[in-house]
Amino acid sequence: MSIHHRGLQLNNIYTAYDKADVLTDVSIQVEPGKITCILGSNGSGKSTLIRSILSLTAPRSGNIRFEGRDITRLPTHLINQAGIACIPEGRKVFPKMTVEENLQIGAYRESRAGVIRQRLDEVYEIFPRLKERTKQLSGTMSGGEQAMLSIGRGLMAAPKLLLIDEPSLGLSPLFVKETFSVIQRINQLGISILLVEQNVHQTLAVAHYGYVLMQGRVVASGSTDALRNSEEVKQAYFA
Amino acid sequence: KDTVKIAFIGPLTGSNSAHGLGGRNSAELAVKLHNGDPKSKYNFSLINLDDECKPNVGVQVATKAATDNSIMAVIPHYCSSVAIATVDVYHQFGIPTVVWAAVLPEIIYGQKTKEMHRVSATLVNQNKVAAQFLTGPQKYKRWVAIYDTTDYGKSMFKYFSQFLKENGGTMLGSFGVGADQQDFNAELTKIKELNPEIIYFGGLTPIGIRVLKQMEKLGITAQFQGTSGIVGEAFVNGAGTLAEGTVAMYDNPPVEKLPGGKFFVEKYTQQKYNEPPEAYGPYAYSATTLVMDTIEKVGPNRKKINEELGKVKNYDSIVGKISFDDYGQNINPVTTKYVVQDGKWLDWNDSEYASGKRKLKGR
Amino acid sequence: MDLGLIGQYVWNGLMLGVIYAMVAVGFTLFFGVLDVIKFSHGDVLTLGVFVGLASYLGLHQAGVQSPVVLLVTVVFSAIASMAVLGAVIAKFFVLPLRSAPPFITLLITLMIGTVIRESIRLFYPSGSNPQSFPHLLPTTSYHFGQFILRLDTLILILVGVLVIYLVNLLINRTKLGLAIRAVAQDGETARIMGINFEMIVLLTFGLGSGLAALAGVMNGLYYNEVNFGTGLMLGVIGFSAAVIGGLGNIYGAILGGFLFAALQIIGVVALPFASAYKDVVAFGIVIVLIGFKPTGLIGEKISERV
Amino acid sequence: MSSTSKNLTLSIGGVLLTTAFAMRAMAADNQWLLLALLVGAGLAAFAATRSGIASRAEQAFSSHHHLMHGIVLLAFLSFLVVFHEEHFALLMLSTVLLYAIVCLGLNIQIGYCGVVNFAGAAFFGIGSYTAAVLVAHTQLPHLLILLIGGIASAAIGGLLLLPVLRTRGHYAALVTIAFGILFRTFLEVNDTLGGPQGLKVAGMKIFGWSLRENIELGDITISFYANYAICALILAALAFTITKRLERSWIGLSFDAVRIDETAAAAFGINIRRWKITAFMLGNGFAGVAGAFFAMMTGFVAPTNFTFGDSLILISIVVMGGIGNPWGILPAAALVVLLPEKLQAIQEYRFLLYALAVILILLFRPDGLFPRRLRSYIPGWSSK
Amino acid sequence: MSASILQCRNLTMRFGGLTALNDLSLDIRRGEILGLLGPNGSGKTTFFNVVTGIYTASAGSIAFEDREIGQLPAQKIYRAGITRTFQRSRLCLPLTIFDNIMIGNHQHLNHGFWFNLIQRKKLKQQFEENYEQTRQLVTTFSKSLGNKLFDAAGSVNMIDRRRIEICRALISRPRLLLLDEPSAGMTHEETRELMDDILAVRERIAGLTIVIIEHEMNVIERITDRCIIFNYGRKLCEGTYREIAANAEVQEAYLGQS
Ligand SMILES: Nc1ncnc2c1ncn2[C@@H]1O[C@H](COP(=O)(O)OP(=O)(O)OP(=O)(O)O)[C@@H](O)[C@H]1O
Ligand SMILES: Nc1ncnc2c1ncn2[C@@H]1O[C@H](COP(=O)(O)OP(=O)(O)OP(=O)(O)O)[C@@H](O)[C@H]1O
Ligand SMILES: CC(C)C[C@H](N)C(=O)O
Ligand SMILES: [Mg+2]
Ligand SMILES: [Mg+2]
Repeated sequence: MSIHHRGLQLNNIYTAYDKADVLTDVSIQVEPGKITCILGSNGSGKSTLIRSILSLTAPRSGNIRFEGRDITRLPTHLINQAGIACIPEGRKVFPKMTVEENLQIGAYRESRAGVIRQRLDEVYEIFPRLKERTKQLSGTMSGGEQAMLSIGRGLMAAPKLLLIDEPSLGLSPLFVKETFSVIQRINQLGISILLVEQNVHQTLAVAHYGYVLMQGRVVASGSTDALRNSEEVKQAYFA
Repeated sequence: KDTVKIAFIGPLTGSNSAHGLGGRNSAELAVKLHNGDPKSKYNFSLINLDDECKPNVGVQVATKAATDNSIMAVIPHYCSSVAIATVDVYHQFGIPTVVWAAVLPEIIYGQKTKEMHRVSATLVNQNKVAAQFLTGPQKYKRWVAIYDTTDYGKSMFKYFSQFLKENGGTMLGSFGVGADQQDFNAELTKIKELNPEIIYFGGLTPIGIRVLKQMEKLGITAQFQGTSGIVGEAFVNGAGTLAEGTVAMYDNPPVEKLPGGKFFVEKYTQQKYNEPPEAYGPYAYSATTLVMDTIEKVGPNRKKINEELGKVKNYDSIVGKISFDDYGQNINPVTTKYVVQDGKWLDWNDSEYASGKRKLKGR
Repeated sequence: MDLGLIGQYVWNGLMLGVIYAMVAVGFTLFFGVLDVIKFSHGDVLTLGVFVGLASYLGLHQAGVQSPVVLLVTVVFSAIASMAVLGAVIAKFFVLPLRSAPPFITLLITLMIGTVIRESIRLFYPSGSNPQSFPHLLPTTSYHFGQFILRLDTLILILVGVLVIYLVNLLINRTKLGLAIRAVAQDGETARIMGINFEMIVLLTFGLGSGLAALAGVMNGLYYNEVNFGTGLMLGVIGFSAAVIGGLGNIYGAILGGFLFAALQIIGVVALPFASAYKDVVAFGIVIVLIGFKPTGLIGEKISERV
Repeated sequence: MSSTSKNLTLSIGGVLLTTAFAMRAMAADNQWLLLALLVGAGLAAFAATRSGIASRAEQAFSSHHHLMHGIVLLAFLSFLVVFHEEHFALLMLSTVLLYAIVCLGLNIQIGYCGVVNFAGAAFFGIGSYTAAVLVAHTQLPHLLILLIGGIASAAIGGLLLLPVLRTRGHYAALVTIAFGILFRTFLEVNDTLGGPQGLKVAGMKIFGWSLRENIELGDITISFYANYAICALILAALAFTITKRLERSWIGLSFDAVRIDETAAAAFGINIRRWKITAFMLGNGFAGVAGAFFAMMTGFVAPTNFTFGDSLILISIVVMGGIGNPWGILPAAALVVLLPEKLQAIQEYRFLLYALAVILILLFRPDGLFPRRLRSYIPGWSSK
Repeated sequence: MSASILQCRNLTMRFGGLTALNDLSLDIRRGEILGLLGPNGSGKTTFFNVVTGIYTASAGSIAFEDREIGQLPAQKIYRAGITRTFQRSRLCLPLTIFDNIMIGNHQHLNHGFWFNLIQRKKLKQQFEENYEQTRQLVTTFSKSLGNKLFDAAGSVNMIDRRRIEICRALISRPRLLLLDEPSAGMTHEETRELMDDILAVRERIAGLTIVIIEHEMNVIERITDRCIIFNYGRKLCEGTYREIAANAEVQEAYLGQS
């Protein structure tokens, strides 16, 4: 394991809320330019993992490195500054802002108006529905529409690494497919992705590498092909 | 020596606290001087209580003092609204009381009690003097009144309008205002329309200053006339140059002119208090010495103190002779006319206004 | 009634309205960014004036005469010190209690207000007395019949309007404004988006408190008097104005401020012999209005989604 | 000793200790002693919480509630016995109890139903003024006047119902803030109710027994305030029982549902208006009754009793006690009423210190002294 | 009694310029499990909101058991026998699980002052009855949850919260139950469990009609008797799962298998 790994590395992470331990000795790597996925049932600690990376719930011990730099417990906004964006669980759009304002916030670190404009156009191209609704307050949109907005907002940051927590939640089948293809497209633009999902089939279809989390521990990992046939995955999902 | 407790009550917090603290310091000074005297029989300890100039708080602390059997007498209240509310308490518990500053007549004359006494004046006389003086030698005719709606302001206004009528002046209009109101522009604009020669203000220092300042803004040039509630350094400090020429009546000559004035000022300054004694400091001082001397005489017994206080005639104090009438009111205070000249309250008769060198507005 | 006098009433109302609006904008900002009501706002205002006054007296003692220098010092010392104080309050008393029930913040800021107020009274030299605030603006006056237009009032009104306009631009047109609103709606997600949450909160509290200080100094320059209780009623009125206008909305705060001033003035004009009832009337109308417009005059229009 | 009886002992010990402490503090004249007592109490409370003793005691308290209520009552009575001669201490005790009643009402409104009320002092004042007027101008029995005080307060509060029902959050707060200020200003400018001067009120009489007379038992003179204190205690106990039973009932559940999520509550057939009205009226009624009693006890009412500042003090009692927990109200009311009073010794500095003390308490216990616990309908009940 | 339990005629719901339901007419049959499908933003949740009285339709009528309910407020509709779960969980987290479920049983609880304050014995009895009933209901979903009824609702995990929500909707023995994406955020396994629970409940409560919004096709296939597809606030088509899955329009607009 080299110190100068260019992607994201989590080494022996322990995280807990108040008293309850959630993550135990989790080590994970996200290879640059690849899609890495985390599978696991409800409450297995997937979202907590993402919160740990973002210092929202800082790990008790262990360390996290991004492009060789230690980012453990760095204030959240600085982690974003380092090039890690996130599409959080439950969309978390800003309800009293318009669609366009939400997208602008996604590009908060970018100050060049032209670049922001260009990214907006890109997002609108991927999600025409958003373009129809630029002035709608996002709190009044349907669940699925908010999901699109949340993904769009994540893209606006043009990050090096994008953390995505259950993007397909509440989306129609058609849209789930689209979302996964969008994820693939983003990845092809060179953005590394850490994808947390319950939708095993489609996730394994797009990801390169995966980990299986069970009660806060990594119980299996490997290339997606290997995982598809692994006992742990079957146990976790198809028992 | 035995130690005897007496209580001082006044507004120690809130917007009238300047006067309350001045009074308290003066009372403390009296106690200190007394205790320093080797000939005295008792050592006194002063319990200071805060009535916040709120009647309800006043009743509470009055109860506290009156029901504490170790406290022999109370020297209470600057604010009339508080004093009038507490009379029943003092009466009920039979505690000897010498009011140091509240001036509402009813505090003493409302009902006849053994307990209530007052060294300060009532507000009746000062309004009589004011009406006579301003309609007479000063020849003002048309008044407008602003008064705060506490009983102090209302009562002031009541007596002044009564005496004004007797003396042939007219009241064009009157405005009751809140005791902590900030903006008087609306009232003053109205007053401007009424165009009076002189404005009667019945209230305390804080809003007196505000009214005066806002008058100037609106270009109202009428003469400003206050009551004893604004006599004090606080008023001239707050109003600055605008205070010039303000007249007000107050029931005492300036400290220096008081029989014991020099002595008081000297001792007060020695103590390096943070606050000046303000207008009623000497009264607080005198009330305290009166209480202490009475106790020296008859011992710490509430009944006897009450009896003895009832008999006070021609007691020598720094504010002059003190004599109580049947009700317990000091009959000696003489109303003095005051005017502000160059940032100082002066006895009218010593001022350049009296000599004719300066003139009141519109005269 | 004389036209000049009507003009005078309107003019007085404008001045009052500007001051109320500035205080209300502060309330709206705090509410906007953290959904809290900071009840120490009025007292921060008072402290601001006292700092300004103290620096005036200091310079004056040192022999500075130029009114411009004095004015600039007074204004900036007041604004800067209160901005810092606002940020300090946010950092040590508001942020740490973010997860506690909102009442707690209310109560604690209320107590901070009391501490400030009492400290002024106790520790400013003869602080329990009203203090004279200097004239620093030109007092030339122009007479139009009964209407007197004083230059200082004109300047104050213009400055007030300008400042409110700038704050409005800041909130609605700049990235900082966007960040403030984002933090207001969802602090955690705002952080994920790369917004320095704490910094934004402190900035907003600094801004609002600075604004209060400015309103206080303007109040002082207008009335030429300050006392330790100056901010108390201004705080309550500012809060009422912000709410009646519609919280979190700057236009609402402005509207509320002017509405309140108008109600008070109309109260006196319409009730000539019962002018003491003007606040009863003003607050009564506020209650009725809020009954008809439950989310303020310029209220949020979105219905909640389920 | 079994763990439950051990906890029970803890609980009883806690109550007794608190009582003893309150007595000592009440009697303390010396400011240093007082300071030491306060600091000591703070440390003890801190230690008890940290070590978990407090929560165990609380547990036992709620499962043996009959016994514990009796003990608390006894504690109060012992207070009466010890201070039977001390007018002022008894007056303070009664004041604390009356404030507690008002706060129980506020607790129903704010803590249970989520109807904010920043005009507690105004509703208290309506009761007081009603009593003042009725005592002076009618021959109505005074007990009835207490009741009418409550009804008047609830009825005048009824005028606010429309805006209160239509608004939420800070907007609702404004309604009551505006009302509180309006009420106070109205009293000050209005002459028929005594203006800023206020009104005098005759003492209370119950069935011909005047509460304003000392009781002489042989050599012992019992302060007449003991009469008031006992009546206040009865009223407070009544208010307390009502509040507690409300919480432990379907009504309390409806209140909670309305407070936490109006939309969801409505979707399950809960009539939001009905419960908000109930809570608002009931709470104001409590304040009115307490106010009427207060007027007859102190013999004097004035607008300055009922300012916005006083309303905030009432709310601060509810908040400091722990929103939604009636038990928290007693110690908080005692603290809030007695602390400034006891600090008279330091005179002009007392508000400063009082405010600082509250800030410290809130910083260390942001959920109040005794945070509310989960509901149990039948205390001590467990499923078989 | 007609065969349909709920009839909507020409329902329209507008939000400002946006028409979320557009002249929608549909029937729900007594006792069926109906799947409500459609692209995101097609108006499914809005339909629930209108039926349960959270929004009032801009136009059109709704009849429940032959009685017009279109203008009734939410609480009356609930009393008429329609309950629901929410797309985003809306439990009262600070309250106990039992309390949350009792909120759903509001109409069967005695709210009189006399009863609640004075007749504590009777209250206890009613409490115990309800406790028993709740425990039984919850236990059909999860045994462990049944033993935690007096824990805070906030202390349990997502799937249990969903279960609580469904119990809250069921405790009052409604005749029409509306479920808005009950499986969102669950694994297949958990979803299956939950659906088994729902089917079991339907067995127990005879005549219960269920409408379920779902994006998970295997769930729909397994448990629904019939489906209605929404698109742009209109009914695109209806039929059994097999029928609609074969419909070309549905495939294009919703399933995305072209
Ligand atoms: N704020 C919190 N406080 C206490 N415990 C928490 C908190 N958030 C999550 N947990 C607990 O931590 C564990 C892991 O939760 P986490 O949200 O990371 O799971 P997840 O894998 O993302 O599940 P899901 O698929 O439901 O999103 C769960 O048992 C959960 O109850
Ligand atoms: N309160 C509201 N104000 C404005 N628009 C609204 C409101 N509620 C819903 N809408 C709009 O109505 C449309 C239908 O929304 P609805 O929530 O019913 O969709 P849905 O079918 O449930 O979608 P999803 O599957 O994504 O949950 C959406 O475009 C949404 O933005
Ligand atoms: C001039 C002051 C002594 C008047 C005093 N405040 C009173 O109310 O009587
Ligand atoms: Mg998760
Ligand atoms: Mg939906």
